[in-house]
Amino acid sequence: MKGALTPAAAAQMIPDGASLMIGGFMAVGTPERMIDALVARGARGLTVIGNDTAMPGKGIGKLITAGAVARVITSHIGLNPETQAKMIAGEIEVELVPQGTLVERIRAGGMGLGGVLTPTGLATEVEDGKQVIEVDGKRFLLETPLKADFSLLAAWQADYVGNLCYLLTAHNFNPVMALAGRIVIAEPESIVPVGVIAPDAVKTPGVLVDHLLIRAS
Amino acid sequence: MKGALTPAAAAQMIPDGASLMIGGFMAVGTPERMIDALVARGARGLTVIGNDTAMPGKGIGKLITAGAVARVITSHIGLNPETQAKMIAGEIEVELVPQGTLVERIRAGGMGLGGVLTPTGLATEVEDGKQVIEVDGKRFLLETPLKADFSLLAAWQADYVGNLCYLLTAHNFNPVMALAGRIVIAEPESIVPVGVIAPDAVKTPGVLVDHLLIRAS
Amino acid sequence: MDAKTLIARRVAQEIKPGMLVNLGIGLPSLVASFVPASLGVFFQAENGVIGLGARPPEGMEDPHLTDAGGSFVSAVPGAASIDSAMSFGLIRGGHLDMTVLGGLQVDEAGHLANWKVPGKMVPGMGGAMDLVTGAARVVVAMQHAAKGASKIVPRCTLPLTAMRRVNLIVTDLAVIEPTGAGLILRERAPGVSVDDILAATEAALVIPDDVPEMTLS
Amino acid sequence: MDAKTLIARRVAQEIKPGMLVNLGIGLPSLVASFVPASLGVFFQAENGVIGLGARPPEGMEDPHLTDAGGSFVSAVPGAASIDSAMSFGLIRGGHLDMTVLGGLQVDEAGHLANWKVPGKMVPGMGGAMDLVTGAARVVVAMQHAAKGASKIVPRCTLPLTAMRRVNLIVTDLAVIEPTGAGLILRERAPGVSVDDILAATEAALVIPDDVPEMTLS
Repeated sequence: MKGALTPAAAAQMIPDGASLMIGGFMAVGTPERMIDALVARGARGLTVIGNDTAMPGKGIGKLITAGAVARVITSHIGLNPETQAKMIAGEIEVELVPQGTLVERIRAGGMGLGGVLTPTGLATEVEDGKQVIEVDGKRFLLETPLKADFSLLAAWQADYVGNLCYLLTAHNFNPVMALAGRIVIAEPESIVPVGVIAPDAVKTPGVLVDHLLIRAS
Repeated sequence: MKGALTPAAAAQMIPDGASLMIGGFMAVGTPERMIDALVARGARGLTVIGNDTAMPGKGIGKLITAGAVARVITSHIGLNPETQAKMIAGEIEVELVPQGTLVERIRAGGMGLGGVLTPTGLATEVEDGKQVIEVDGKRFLLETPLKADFSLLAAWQADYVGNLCYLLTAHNFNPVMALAGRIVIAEPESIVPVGVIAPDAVKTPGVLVDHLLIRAS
Repeated sequence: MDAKTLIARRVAQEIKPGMLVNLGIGLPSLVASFVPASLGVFFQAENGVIGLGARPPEGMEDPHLTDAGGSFVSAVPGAASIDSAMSFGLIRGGHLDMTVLGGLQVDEAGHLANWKVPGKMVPGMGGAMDLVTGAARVVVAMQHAAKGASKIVPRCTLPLTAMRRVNLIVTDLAVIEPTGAGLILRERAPGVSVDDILAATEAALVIPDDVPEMTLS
Repeated sequence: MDAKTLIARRVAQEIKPGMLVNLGIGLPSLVASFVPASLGVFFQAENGVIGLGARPPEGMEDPHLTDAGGSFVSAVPGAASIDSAMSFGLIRGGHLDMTVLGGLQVDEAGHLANWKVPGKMVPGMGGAMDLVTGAARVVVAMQHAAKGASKIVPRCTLPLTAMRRVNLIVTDLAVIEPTGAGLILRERAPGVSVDDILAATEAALVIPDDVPEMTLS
């Protein structure tokens, strides 16, 4: 862990056109201050990998509204009519991925695996254009790994070396995305001294985290 | 979770010839009372899947000494000369698997994935007889999923509904094996009321656990 | 009793003691309130909790604890937090005993379409494809017809959710079991005749000698 | 200074601030004591801890906390417990900055053999294949020769650990860097001449104009 950054400084590190993994499920467990800073900077052309695009005014929805996003890889856009409208207008490219496949593709990218062999999507539109692999007489789709330039995480607590823990349903994609971003920035609700988070309570080891956002003022 | 069993009753459930996943790394995080009961019952012909075969007198080593094991799938037998001697004598069949591949094969079995695509083992003896899959120009070994009739886990605490948590390096293979045994039996060091283990501290949800061993008398 | 309540009460009877159950958003989520706590059932929300509870007391909602529809929920004693990888590992790996989902169409092969109306509604599949592929038992809870058109059809015209045959369809008119021999009419809603059901159903139904009325305990 | 201490002290210089490092059992484990705490380095033990610490005070050993060799260890402030899936995900995914391993042979292509002597020693590969495949940097720490025979050979006669070229070889005589252009002699041990090294090495070495003596800070 390299240290704490302001949201503005973090947003400055992220160039237009970058690929971002953003934690959260319908904006629960999403780093909102980080997103606000990206909107304030006027980011453009981003690829966003996340479970969903939330709703207008929340989480990833704010990036959609701001016109910052060129492409999303996601499992669900149903609660954000703006994503749907921009998709139909050809302003945003949308790749829809089954949720369980999406999280495993991210994990595979982060853990050095060559892909995911899943039965999900077989004999549906999801199969189109993909390799089907037979293992012991059963068929599986080969889904490719995902990585990104940055992973933007929301956490409950962080300690000074970047260890993270999460609360309840705010875990979701955050622990897996911590593995798959070349640069990992975490936005914790509080930052505590080393030792406050016991080793068995750590969900994301600090060695995976490059930067923390400074506490909200 | 169905309830608590004595070690003897648990050993009685496990027939000769069964396949067992047994948690632990050199006997740290291994369910010793469960193993003692299997030895006492005179189990025979078992297939054991575990990181290693420990050493004589400890963990899986006790099953090896007792002649209970016909086959092991493991990453390391170097500290148990009895496993090596029985392998050379043709009494035990040994499948050696790289440690990171072994844990992913178990996870794939437990999580309904068709296999593991890993670079580990390419161009070594481990590649022999296996399918090589190319993804985006890189080559990966296809390693098949593992499941077993039983998973025998060691945990630190369990609660009355079977939620488990583990301490420090006694996690190792236990959380992953909890997913891949058709019947899962956990041997906790203590059993506490529901609510004592907070939701965020649970490492293995009780819905995966079929039986707990009763507390040691 | 309105149609939704009828369906939810009938589906609730499918839930057996100790099951792990996932309820889709909308109509399926109503099922929980008809399942007695004494059954020891755990409800999973795929966004990350096993042991989903009722709506929290007014003023005690926590933004870190929502269901997959984004509504505030509570957690029951013995609940466990899980990340998305574990959540979908449970689903895909067959650890989920039952999922209850809404449907747009089910056909004579028992195939479900519930995620897309090309050109009209493209919300994304979210977790539906994994749920239908992986759950031990899939129950479709839906109105028998929409805008006067039967939702039980000879062959789905909408994109499939999975190749897997669902286990049971519960509507406001009937309980129907898809089998290798076709759709078997198992039960009639109170006051509804077999002829009423045949008239409202576009698909061919197999009619046993005895088609009892639903009992709604 | 004995040979092992010399090697360990020289390897310690390869470790940079903030790195995540895995030390193999035996000789490599000696390296830790020559790395100043001020570097903020985290040592990983692949059996499940990031932040491995020194041997615990007498009488305070915990059987739940050992290193990959089974010895009692402690954990430093900021340590994190991980299970085997996460541990090898970190290794295979390139999150491990360096691994230091022993060797039986390294050849002119930079290939390492360190897990098997057919017919004599078949301990299993444990984590070695994953470590050599996945770590960002692989350092081999070994005696230059065994029983008078060079361990640096034209082509490994023992089974390979991985197809990957290791990054550095540190022996009691020399520091050698495997490259696409062969094995480059980088440094001499104190009091050892280039001719001494050539005489003790079966493999061809590339000799730069200047081959300085190791500095052991």
